[in-house]
Amino acid sequence: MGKRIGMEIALAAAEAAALCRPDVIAAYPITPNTHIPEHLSDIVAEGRLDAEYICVESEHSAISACCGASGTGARTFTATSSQGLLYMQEVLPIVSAMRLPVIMAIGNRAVSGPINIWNDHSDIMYQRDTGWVSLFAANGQETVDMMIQAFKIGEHRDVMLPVNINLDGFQLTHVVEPIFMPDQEEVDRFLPPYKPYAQLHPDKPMSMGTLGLPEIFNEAMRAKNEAILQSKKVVLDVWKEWEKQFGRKYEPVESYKTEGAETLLLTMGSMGETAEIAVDELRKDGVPVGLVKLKLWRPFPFEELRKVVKGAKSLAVMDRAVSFGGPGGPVFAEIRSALYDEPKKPRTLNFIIGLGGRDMVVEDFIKMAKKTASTKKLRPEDAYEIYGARE
Amino acid sequence: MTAKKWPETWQEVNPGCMVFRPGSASEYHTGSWRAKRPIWENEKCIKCGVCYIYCPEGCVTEGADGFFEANLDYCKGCGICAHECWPAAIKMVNEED
Amino acid sequence: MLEIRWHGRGGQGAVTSVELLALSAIEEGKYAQGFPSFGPERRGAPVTAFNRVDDKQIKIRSGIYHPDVVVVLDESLVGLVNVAEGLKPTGILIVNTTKTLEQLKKHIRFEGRIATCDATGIAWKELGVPITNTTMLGALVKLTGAVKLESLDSPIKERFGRIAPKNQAAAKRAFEEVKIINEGSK
Amino acid sequence: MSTANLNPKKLFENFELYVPKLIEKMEYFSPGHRACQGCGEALAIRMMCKALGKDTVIANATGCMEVISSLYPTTAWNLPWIHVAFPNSASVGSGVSAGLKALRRKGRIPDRYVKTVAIGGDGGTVDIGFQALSGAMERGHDMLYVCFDNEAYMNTGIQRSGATPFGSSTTTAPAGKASIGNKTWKKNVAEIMVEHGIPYIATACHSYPIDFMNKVKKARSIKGPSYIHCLSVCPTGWRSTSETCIKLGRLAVEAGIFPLYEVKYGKYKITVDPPEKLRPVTDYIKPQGRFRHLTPDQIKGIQERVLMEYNKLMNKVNHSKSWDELKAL
Repeated sequence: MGKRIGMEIALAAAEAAALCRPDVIAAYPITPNTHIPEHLSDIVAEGRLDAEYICVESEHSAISACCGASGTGARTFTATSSQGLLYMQEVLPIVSAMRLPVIMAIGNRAVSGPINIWNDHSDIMYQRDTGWVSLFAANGQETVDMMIQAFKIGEHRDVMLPVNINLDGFQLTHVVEPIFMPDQEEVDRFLPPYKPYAQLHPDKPMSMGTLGLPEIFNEAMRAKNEAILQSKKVVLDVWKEWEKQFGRKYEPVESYKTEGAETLLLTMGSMGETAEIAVDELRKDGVPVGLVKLKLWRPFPFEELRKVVKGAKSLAVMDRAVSFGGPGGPVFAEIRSALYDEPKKPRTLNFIIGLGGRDMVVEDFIKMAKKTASTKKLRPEDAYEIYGARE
Repeated sequence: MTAKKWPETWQEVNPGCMVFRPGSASEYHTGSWRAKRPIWENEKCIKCGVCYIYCPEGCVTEGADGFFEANLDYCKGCGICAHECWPAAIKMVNEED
Repeated sequence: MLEIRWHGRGGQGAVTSVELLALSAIEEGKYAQGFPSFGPERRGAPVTAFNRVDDKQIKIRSGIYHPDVVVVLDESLVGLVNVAEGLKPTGILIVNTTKTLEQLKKHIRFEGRIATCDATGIAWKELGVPITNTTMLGALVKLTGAVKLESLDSPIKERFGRIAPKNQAAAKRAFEEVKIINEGSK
Repeated sequence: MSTANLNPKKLFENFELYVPKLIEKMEYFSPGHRACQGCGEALAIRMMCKALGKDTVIANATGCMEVISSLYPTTAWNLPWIHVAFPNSASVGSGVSAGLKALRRKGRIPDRYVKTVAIGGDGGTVDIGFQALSGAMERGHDMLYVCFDNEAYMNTGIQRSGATPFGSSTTTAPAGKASIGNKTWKKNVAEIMVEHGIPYIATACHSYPIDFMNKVKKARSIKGPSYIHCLSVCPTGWRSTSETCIKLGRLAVEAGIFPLYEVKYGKYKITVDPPEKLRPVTDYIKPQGRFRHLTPDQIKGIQERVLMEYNKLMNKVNHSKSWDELKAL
């Protein structure tokens, strides 16, 4: 049986990754994810995990080494943040196009410049369209659970895609908190050994990463898109199975006190829990407010989202990144697109919050909820704001 | 097995565009690139095999009699074999001839 | 919910303190958070670290601005940073020092409860080094009841191995020796 | 078959031996690939594969060889092959090597040795892939890296790279009234690899097949990192005729421009003896359009530099000691 422990979430993430018995780990240090690979190297050094640990010279090489290792049929893991993730970017769409289920933890951090090591979601948002399955954890428990789920999702024969698990830098990575850590036997029961679709081995020579001429490129991209669309079913199945075995429920779109809510807040990542407190307080005062938490970012859960926000009058989307010169934050753009064709839909506002580690307290969420509830008419130019930016 | 030149539908594209038919490039014949082709004069040939080893296509093969010939399905007519043939047993001739 | 802010200098082990306290509370079946201030400070710089301890699940993930407890690991910080900033009037300030209330009052504008403990002296005697983080844990535990004193034992053992008994002894002495020098107005 | 004990000089100067009798018949790099007529790089790849044999995995950088060999849904490769991107064949190779090692240890693949070989062109090696190469070699993976150096970015249309020789006209360092063409001297990555302290480094050229293949075999037998820098003539980019591909490689060696040597455990050794008196560089420069614009004075400058570099190498050949010898000093 697993047990309740106190542990820094980054270390717990590493423990969870190790429970999945990866064969090859390649990572490069960058704040704030560093404790994850650091602790994995400890686990390997202690002999608790039989894996090749490659101290690569860059993130680009980390993800490249994972590609090569995954190509041989090894279960592979890496972790990074911010600039490191951007340095990987060249390779990220290739990993998914090659259908290699590399698993990556991302300790989310702002993107330079100015250089800033603190938390927001701009790093992952630059990777939105790379074809990775993308999960967002709200706390330490979800981080651990998602790490293990990710291997099962990514390696599923109907998916064969890389998966990233997003945990907020510092806000999650550096916090010690209670976590139920499954034990090896439980994880082994949940996650079978990796059976690769193809392996680089002379017994059955094959080529990976071939050249796609225009004659097949549309078809190849369609195939990749179908794969990630289809992955949603697997995500849901894996989450159901998880709930059955571990008793913790996961949904692509989680709702908190949404029943009868006229105003909804929507968050991704660790700020959801602070927002819950705001909802509690507003509800105490009789304000009909609810909260929607997005756990699955790619594939985007359009259907589930529409269902959850349907009855609300207004919806405030909390983004943690800016799409410069664009329609607001990237999550906001997605939500609006999801609702565009709906005959009955809430009015949507966008607050871009907590950039580069700017703290958000309960009162901030209350303020935003009240503003959302009281905004009756919205001029297009007021649709989004960078919340709390001093004028 | 000769496959279709292209997969017709997206469903036919292998996951990751992986290719499970090693050496299948040989389905494509590069012989059409050639303007000149090599001719062996076996009387001059000393069977050393320099033509074989220096062929970038790997299309020069040794026959049962120990003499060499180029597989014209693939020979691009680069002329290396003729140029390197020490006893000058290979000549490049125009395709039309 | 109990919210605690620790003041130390980079390298003095404030982060270890918050970890040990969180682990002790979690081991008791409570809920807890321990986290550093996420600044770019390096060894020697004044740093802060934080704890939350509660019987219920802790959801809040923002920083701590109005702590119930402030622990100061290094008395030289007292005149340097406003250690009582945001401290609730009903809260308590625990300082590692041999100074008197009057001496402290020169720098601290806080009317509530103030306690002191000669953690440096204890650490010298028990550990042979002036590292006061585990020592001050004992003082904190005594004054707040955040966890039981013996709950510190196993996290300290896990963390310090061979030298754990010395750290446990230091915590125990601080637990016994810490004294309230100002009762405050309440 | 084994060519390990053959003397390449004898083989190709006297034709005492009959090559095809000795060389692996299997074509691991199949015909039908789309390389240019007379491509020295494709030829070198073909030779390398023959020397490596079946139990090999190739990690290929983006470049000519990847493009001409892997048009989906076909592949020219009869070996397991992976291509990911341009700058990372060395790091992809690191991963392949680590993956094979882990899976073999855990009994998930057959228990036999499989060599990982990463390959790239000069751009993918000396420029954009240099960091990945340095990292992979320094980390000591069991991996051979072979750079097929045709001295410019030929895949994208003959742009200058760090391996482009001085005075060569390229599309981004063109010769003109105010320019000699490329104004920098070739970056010597083989020597940089020597300073990585790896057990085996060699230079090679497809014009000396036995020498090249022997070096590949030696590198294959070393369980650790090794590096081969193979000069590969590109008739398209060098603006030379396709049939002179082999000859140009030979001239580069005979003029001392590209000496063939190896550094095994620190000890330098010339593997193909140059002529008693080096050929003048003009013999090499003349047949190539990329040098057509050079004046006699400029060629004289090149000649001086070539001799200096050659002497620098010979100095190492004459005075270097192996690691074992150095330990015993």
